[in-house]
Amino acid sequence: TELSGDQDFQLFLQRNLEFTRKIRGDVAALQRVVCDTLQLCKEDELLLVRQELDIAQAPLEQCHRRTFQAETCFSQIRAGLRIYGGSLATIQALLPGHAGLVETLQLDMANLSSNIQQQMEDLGLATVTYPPENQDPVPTFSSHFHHQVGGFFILANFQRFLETAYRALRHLTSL
Amino acid sequence: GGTLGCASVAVSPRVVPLGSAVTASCTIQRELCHGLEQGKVRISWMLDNKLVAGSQHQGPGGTEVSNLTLPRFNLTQARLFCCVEWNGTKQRVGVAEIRAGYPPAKPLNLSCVLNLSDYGLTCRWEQGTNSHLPTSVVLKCTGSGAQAVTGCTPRGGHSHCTVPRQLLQLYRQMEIWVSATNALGTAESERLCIDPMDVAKLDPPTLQSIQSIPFQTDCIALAWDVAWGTEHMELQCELRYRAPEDSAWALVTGIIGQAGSAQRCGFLFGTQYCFQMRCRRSSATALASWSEWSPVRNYTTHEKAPAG
Amino acid sequence: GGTLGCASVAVSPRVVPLGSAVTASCTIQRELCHGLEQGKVRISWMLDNKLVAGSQHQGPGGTEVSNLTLPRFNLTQARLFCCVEWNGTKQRVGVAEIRAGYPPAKPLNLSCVLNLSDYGLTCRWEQGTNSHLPTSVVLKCTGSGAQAVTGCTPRGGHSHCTVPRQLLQLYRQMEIWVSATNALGTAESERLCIDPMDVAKLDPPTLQSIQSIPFQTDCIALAWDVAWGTEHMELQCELRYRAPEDSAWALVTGIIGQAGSAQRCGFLFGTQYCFQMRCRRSSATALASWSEWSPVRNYTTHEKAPAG
Repeated sequence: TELSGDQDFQLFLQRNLEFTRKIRGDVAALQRVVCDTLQLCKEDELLLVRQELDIAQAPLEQCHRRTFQAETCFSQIRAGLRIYGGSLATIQALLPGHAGLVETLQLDMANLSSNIQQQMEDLGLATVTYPPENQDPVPTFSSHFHHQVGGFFILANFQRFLETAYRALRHLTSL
Repeated sequence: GGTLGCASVAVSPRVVPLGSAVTASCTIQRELCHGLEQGKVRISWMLDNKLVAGSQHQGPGGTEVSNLTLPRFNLTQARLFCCVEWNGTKQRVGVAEIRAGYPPAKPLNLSCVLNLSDYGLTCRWEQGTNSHLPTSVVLKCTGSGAQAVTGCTPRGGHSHCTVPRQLLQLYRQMEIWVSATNALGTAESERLCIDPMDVAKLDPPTLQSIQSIPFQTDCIALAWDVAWGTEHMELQCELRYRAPEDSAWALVTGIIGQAGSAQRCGFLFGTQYCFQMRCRRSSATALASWSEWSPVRNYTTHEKAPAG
Repeated sequence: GGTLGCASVAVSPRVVPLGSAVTASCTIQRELCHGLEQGKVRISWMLDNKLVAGSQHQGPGGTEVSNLTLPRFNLTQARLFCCVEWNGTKQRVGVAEIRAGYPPAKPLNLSCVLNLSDYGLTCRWEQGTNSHLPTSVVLKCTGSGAQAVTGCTPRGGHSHCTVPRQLLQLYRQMEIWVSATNALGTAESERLCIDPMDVAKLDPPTLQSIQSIPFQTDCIALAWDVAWGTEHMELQCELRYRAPEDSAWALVTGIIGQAGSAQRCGFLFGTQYCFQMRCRRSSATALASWSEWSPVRNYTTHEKAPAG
């Protein structure tokens, strides 16, 4: 579908590019908290422990330039937002003092996902409606340290996910 | 309403438009009124403390009934007592509360501002004339397609309230309106169709440094920080400056907020200027308001070296 | 302890007096560490981000163990990481949190005031030096013979809190003290033994009227109301007055609050005086504090008629 000419679609992209930048800023803020309070700052110091952990990762290959497909890319972004929205519960348990920032992040992610869903419907694309409550099981860890390292990698993976999603949305502005 | 035993007072309607008619009836079941067994039952009425005359007749089953019509009820609130004569005194034996007023006025001039520190959307409106009746006012909002929910309820007769972040849909059009309801009807304001981000109230940027650019140019370099919490936004900023003796500000528009620095020429040498800056979201529609002007920052340009 | 799997870190004790020694051990069960199967296991330690050296030896069941002693631990809080070399990088595989500080200081200068509007007893104290450790502070109180209960808990590090009316024993001696507890011990303040009523903070009386007594006397009559909520109390009040040019106040003590009026002579004629009054419970011990002085009330005494 010819997208870039559509005025509403451009406004949707402008708005949600800014929204994604906001979410990335909030995730970076949480990463700084994990570094400052838990002294977990560098990924390459935690690779060994990561092998013992089962950390959710959300696929985004439909959003990469080579295999770019708008409809499935949107759906993968929404699916990923849902996975990371659920695993933020892990972060909330780790950083009780920052529950507000985590809640803001979850609200923003839910809004971004429903903004994308609304836009897909406006474009006549097929969409998935998720139940409001996220039933995915919250991951458990065999030790407090594993829980902390798990939290570190959830944020690192989510930041990478957002960078890819951001590039996909920016790519759409030029289509 | 009224006491079911000795006397029962019925009023309809209980709430009336101010100035319209009210009819009431009082039924006395003599055998249920201790002490009223003998003599004639004489029913009378008191509106709060004012005597009002009704017509009396025998009702079914030996009851005595009095009817009363108040042609133009122009009190906003009153208690209508049914009384009977007893031992030479007037006894209040039943009561009904009557209220009068107007349907709620249509709330006007609804406007909202998003507070970036807690992402609460504070909306204000004008309530219009007082309806004199208990009126419940709520702010309604709905994301497109979503079901309308109560965003917030103004406290104690105020005409503003704040929709919490949890009920907002950021970066997408929402419909927001005020609904006022009382016993005589409901009135709704115009619907505001906005993306809450478009009415975000920005704090001003902070001018960090101002320096003359060397080698005797009449140019200066400015550096600024955008307000906390707006780093992710595309901002459009304006700079204004003037020397004390200038009457008007010189205005520089179309500055990209994220750039963080800019240059400007055409300044007099050895002159003190004061500078201010303000920003707003560039993607926002006309609705978006400018931040306040930043605090003034003074700077004196360097002296021009004597030629040759 | 740290991870039960690949690495397990043990520290004792977890909370130490500042400057004392801390010993730690890290046990690596090589077969449980994916990727560590080959080569020599080299264990190292990081205190937050600072490398610290430990000694390594073979432990039971093919494990590798490293012991570490930090002779004088003078950080109030740190995370001690156990690390192993892997693919040329230092991998953090286990952690233990260490805290250091002092036992809580004895809370000092405990004083309380009863607020007569809600009969809450607000107590204040000085916390003393910071123990650097999570310290729980509670205000304890007990009526004579009764079991000690927690009266209130200061919020967010404040050193005051208010015991609600429900926990108070009025008109009887109560024991009140502050108790501070952290991992290194407990400290209690002196015990305040008071009847809450004795520390009631009274609002000042209100001077209602001041008049010269007729027939050319140099006396005046004063009338006052005691503060709302103190009508049932026996109050002992003081009056002070002075003319603008006087340097010091004249003080009248021992006035019975409930009397509501008094006379006083010795005033100059045709002179403006300003008057103030304050009260306290007469049955209260030395602890009882005076109310503030009432707002000033000015009065000009009448002129003396020319003699004969």
